[in-house]
Amino acid sequence: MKSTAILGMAAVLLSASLAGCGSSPSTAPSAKSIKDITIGTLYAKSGAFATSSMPEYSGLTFWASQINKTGGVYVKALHKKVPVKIVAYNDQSSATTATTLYSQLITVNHVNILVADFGSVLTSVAVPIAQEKKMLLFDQTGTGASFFTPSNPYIVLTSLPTSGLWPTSLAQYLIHKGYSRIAIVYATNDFDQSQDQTLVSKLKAAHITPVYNNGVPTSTSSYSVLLNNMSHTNPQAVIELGYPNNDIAFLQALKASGDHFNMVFTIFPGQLPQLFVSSVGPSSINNTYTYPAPPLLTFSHVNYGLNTAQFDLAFKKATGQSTNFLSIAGYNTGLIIQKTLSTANSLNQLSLRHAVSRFSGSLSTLDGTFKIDSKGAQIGETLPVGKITTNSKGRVSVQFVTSPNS
Amino acid sequence: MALLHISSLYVGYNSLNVLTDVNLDVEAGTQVVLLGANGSGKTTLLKSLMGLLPVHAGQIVLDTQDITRLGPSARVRAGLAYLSEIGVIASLSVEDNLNIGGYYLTRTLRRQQIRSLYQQLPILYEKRKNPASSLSGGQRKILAFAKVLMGQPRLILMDEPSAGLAPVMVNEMIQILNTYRSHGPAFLIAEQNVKFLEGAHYVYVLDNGQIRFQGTPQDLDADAHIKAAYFGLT
Amino acid sequence: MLNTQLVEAGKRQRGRLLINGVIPFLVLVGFSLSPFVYANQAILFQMMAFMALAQGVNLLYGFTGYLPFGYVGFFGIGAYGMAISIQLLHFPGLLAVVMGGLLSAIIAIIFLPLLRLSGAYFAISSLAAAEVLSNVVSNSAMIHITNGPYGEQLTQSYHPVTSYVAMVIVLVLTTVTVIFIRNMPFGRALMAIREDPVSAAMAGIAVVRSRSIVWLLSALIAGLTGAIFGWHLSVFYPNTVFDLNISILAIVFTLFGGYGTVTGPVLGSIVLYGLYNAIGISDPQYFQLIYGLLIVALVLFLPGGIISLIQRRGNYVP
Amino acid sequence: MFTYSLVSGILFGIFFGFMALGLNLIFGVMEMVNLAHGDFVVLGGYVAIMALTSLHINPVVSLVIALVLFFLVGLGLFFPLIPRLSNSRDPEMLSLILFFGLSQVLEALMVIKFGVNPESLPLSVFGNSSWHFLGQSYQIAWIVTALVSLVMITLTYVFLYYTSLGRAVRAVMGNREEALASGLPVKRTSAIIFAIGIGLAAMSGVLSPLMIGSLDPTSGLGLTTIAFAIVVIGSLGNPLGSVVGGLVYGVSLMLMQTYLSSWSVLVPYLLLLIIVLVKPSGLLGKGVRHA
Repeated sequence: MKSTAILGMAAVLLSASLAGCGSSPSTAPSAKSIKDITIGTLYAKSGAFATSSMPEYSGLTFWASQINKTGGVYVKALHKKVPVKIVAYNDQSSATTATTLYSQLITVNHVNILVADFGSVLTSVAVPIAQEKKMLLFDQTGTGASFFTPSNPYIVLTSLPTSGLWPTSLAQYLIHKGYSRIAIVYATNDFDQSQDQTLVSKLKAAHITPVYNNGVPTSTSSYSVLLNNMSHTNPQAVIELGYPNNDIAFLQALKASGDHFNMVFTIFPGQLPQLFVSSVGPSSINNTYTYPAPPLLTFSHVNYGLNTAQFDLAFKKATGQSTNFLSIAGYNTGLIIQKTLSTANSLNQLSLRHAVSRFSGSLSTLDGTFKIDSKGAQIGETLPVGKITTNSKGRVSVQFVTSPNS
Repeated sequence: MALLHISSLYVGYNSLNVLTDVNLDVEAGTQVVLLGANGSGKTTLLKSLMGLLPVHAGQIVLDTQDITRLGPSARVRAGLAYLSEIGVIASLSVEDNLNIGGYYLTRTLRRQQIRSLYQQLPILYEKRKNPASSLSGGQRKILAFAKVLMGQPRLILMDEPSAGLAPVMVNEMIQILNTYRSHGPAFLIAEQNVKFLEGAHYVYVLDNGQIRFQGTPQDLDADAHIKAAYFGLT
Repeated sequence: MLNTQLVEAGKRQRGRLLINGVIPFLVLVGFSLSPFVYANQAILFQMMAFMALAQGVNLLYGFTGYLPFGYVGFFGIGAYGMAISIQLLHFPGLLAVVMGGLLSAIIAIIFLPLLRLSGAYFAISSLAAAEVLSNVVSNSAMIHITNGPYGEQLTQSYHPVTSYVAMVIVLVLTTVTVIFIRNMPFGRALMAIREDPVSAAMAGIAVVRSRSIVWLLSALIAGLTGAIFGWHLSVFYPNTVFDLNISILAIVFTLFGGYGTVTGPVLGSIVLYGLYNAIGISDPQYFQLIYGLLIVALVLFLPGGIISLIQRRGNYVP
Repeated sequence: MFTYSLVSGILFGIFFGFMALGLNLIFGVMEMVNLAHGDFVVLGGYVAIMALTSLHINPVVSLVIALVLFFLVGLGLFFPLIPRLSNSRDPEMLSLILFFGLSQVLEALMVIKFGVNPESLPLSVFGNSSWHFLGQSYQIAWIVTALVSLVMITLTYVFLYYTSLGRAVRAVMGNREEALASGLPVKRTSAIIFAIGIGLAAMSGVLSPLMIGSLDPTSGLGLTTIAFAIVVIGSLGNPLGSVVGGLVYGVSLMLMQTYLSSWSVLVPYLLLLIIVLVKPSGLLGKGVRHA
């Protein structure tokens, strides 16, 4: 009869472990009794996305601490300022874990606002859950075009344009320069491959066919042979679309090869310049092209929240970290939430969504002009093309070659 | 005092005893044969003497030194050598096998030994660069024998030297053994082939993990009961 | 005299089967009722999925000695088989799940030759096979079938309640399968093979066929689980369903609980997955470290898992 | 294009042969797959990166530091873990699981200590000159890496075939039981080979950022799989086999990148599967079930 004892033990453990997973379900808060606004989000402290997720999360928590210093966020539905409370879990870059955690935020913590983790992979699993539970998902940087469908009102992209829009400025610049020999290597993930598709179709519309256009696995870490193959096509412009690791490996191989091209383009030096300076050295990104993102890209006209210089100063003072694009993206998400709460007439998720549509196009933050289409996809905040200059001390500056406000 | 003195030895796997209360002596320079059928415990006894199996109880003394708890390499250094049924390392060359046999000798002594063994067993010299796996069954036994001789042991434990050999080869093996009788190491030979009794100084009969008989080969010859019971000899 | 002994033995046999039956019953009741008590169904759902996967690993490793590091390959194929059935063939969800399981079993047939390998060779080759499957599925060349790197979007078929119920059913069926195999002559034959394949073959046991059956069964379990998992997520990338950590967790749960038993994987999944969510959520920085150390300690001091603590005293554990 | 792919494939292959050498030795002597092999490679890489960035120590010096340091780490790990494992019921399987646990521990520790960002060494660390061969130029870092790898493989070969301890190592590889019966110090030999294997893994790790771009704490398992594939392609326990395996891997990878780039990630896995399934007995007799 020992076995019955084991099974009993198992049952106890099951209930104990579930109890450990969070506080017991409380009833949904009524608007009157709200003492704070809870914002539920996830971050990745380890794994593939940690590099990007952590600064984004710092940006959001920085926003929350700033707003709480002023007595909280103004909630129009309550006609008063209410403190903000962030409920956050670590998903370790695993989409599987993220699923349970998004569900935890909605069903157990009953957060008022749901914010996705960094990037498409960790955002993807939140899309159907949010839709099913009728929670508006503040998608920060999950740019996958397929998330945005006319039938789903429960998503809004806050801090980046959808990935298909990114290459607009790049294609424009290449066509403008009259480059006819263009070599492209892209990593075969949805972020990079969709950019490749857009870029190639835009070039083809201008009657330019790339002389080299090949996909490589996202795990590729040695680009020397690829680069050699590309250089055999005598390209004027060499474009590498990848994740930060790909860009690092590519730039390193490029520097070692001693090859020179009129133009070399990679995506992430514009977003994470410090990572590139420390891992491959300032000289390897010198004179290359990128999409400069805030803080390299600053907007003269900011009508909501801190501007880049103010943010840089305050963020450094509060967290000790230096500003990068993702901390600005996280902060920007906070601003969008702030604006939403001060616009919406009720805390109902659909009325939050309507509020976002209402101020779309009129809000200029340090991340650019916030503008969404009817599906919730970001079509503002577009990124220009810029040329990087570095000095030997690792200071990065950028010269725009397309208009930042296009 | 005997060279090897075993007293009330119990050996087995897990908690099960395979050998019970084994007492056995080998005098220096003698050939002792351990007779027994398959599964009687011969290999178990030799392995435990070599330190390859843990001893449950009892004592093994080699020339006043208690070796009961020593590992195999310490026993080799104490003067034991074990010729297993396989006997050689097939992937290594003939010369490497000899070198393995003389692992604990000085470099000069090792070379000297190899040279003298090549003189006694020229077939090994011919094949010295070949892997042991390329040798015939009989040649392998010769190599295995040379390998244990390399370390200049005082006592050689032989596990079924006749196993897998053609009768002609068995006779040759016995002849080689005879050349070493009385002016070399002592031998403890585990066998079921009674041919090995020829030239032996003393015999033990092992059955079901226990010593059933001990005496000279002549004593065994005289004991019709044992012969009939264990060897079907009449 | 002999007759009474036989009757006694028969009684004991029936008693044991009864105890065995308690487990799937508890699983069924537990997971059917807990959504009413506990709101986060996603945790309950994933606990079931991992329990089913752990039983699949248990079936393969516990009864045949093959440790499948690449077990997630079948899981991912199941998810994609389901998604393809919905997207291209417009099947309803449940039928698509069955298709996922079947596709997984077909892939298992293709990889049958892996069973010729032993030990580490099998473990690492199965990992390589899973990598191949994952990379083929996500390659741009497959874009018209699997949507390549863009992943699958099944929001039109998203059905959290039905998929939850389907998971309960598959988990219960899996548990019953393991009980049957363990208590039938087939299971004893498997154990004999695991202990000493050569003697088992000489005793007339069809070694290759028995192993192949278990291999297909465990692939089917992983395929069905993956299919339901994918359905429950309804949006996933190749990385999501071919995540190596899924195999790793299933293996760790099985080893922790105790392989070769029915209770072991159940217990392992509840305790470790529960801990993973209780500790892991708040501070998983150290969680990988803890379960890494746990594995090392387990191998050195308790290779039979926690179940062996009870078995050690001669108690019968289902 | 073909020449460049081929030559760089060879340079890469020599490095990867060296990278797999430690796994090969440990596998051959102890019949245990060190699943944490790749993590030791990554640790070696971190040693080089830390030494260069914070202490300005050239990677050439780090090679020696890594070898000695991780030789000691290997010894420190051997005695509490391996003898206990060897006495267990199923050492081969249990060791696989144990090293898997160790790999998780190392990965977690690396995340805690070094963070999750990819780290790298500048390719210019050995100067900016390049090597011209058949009309193409190759960076000096690759040449240095390939040369160091060749030297280490040769030294290992000399150790195995021309020293007494090396002979004992080959005896243990050939037949562990018989080596024990011959009175060889099997445990001590195993301990030394285990320590050398881990030392060599870390040593190859020092050079790895130059060959594979950048490292992060999760790079380990992928490297272990590649190393295992190389060991299986070549032959067990023979350092020259590692070179052959490494060359097959390096050249196929580079040719695949040139002609079928999006499938290149499959190279090590396909090579492994093809070898184990098509020619199981010839190359790896030990890996096959005999019933």
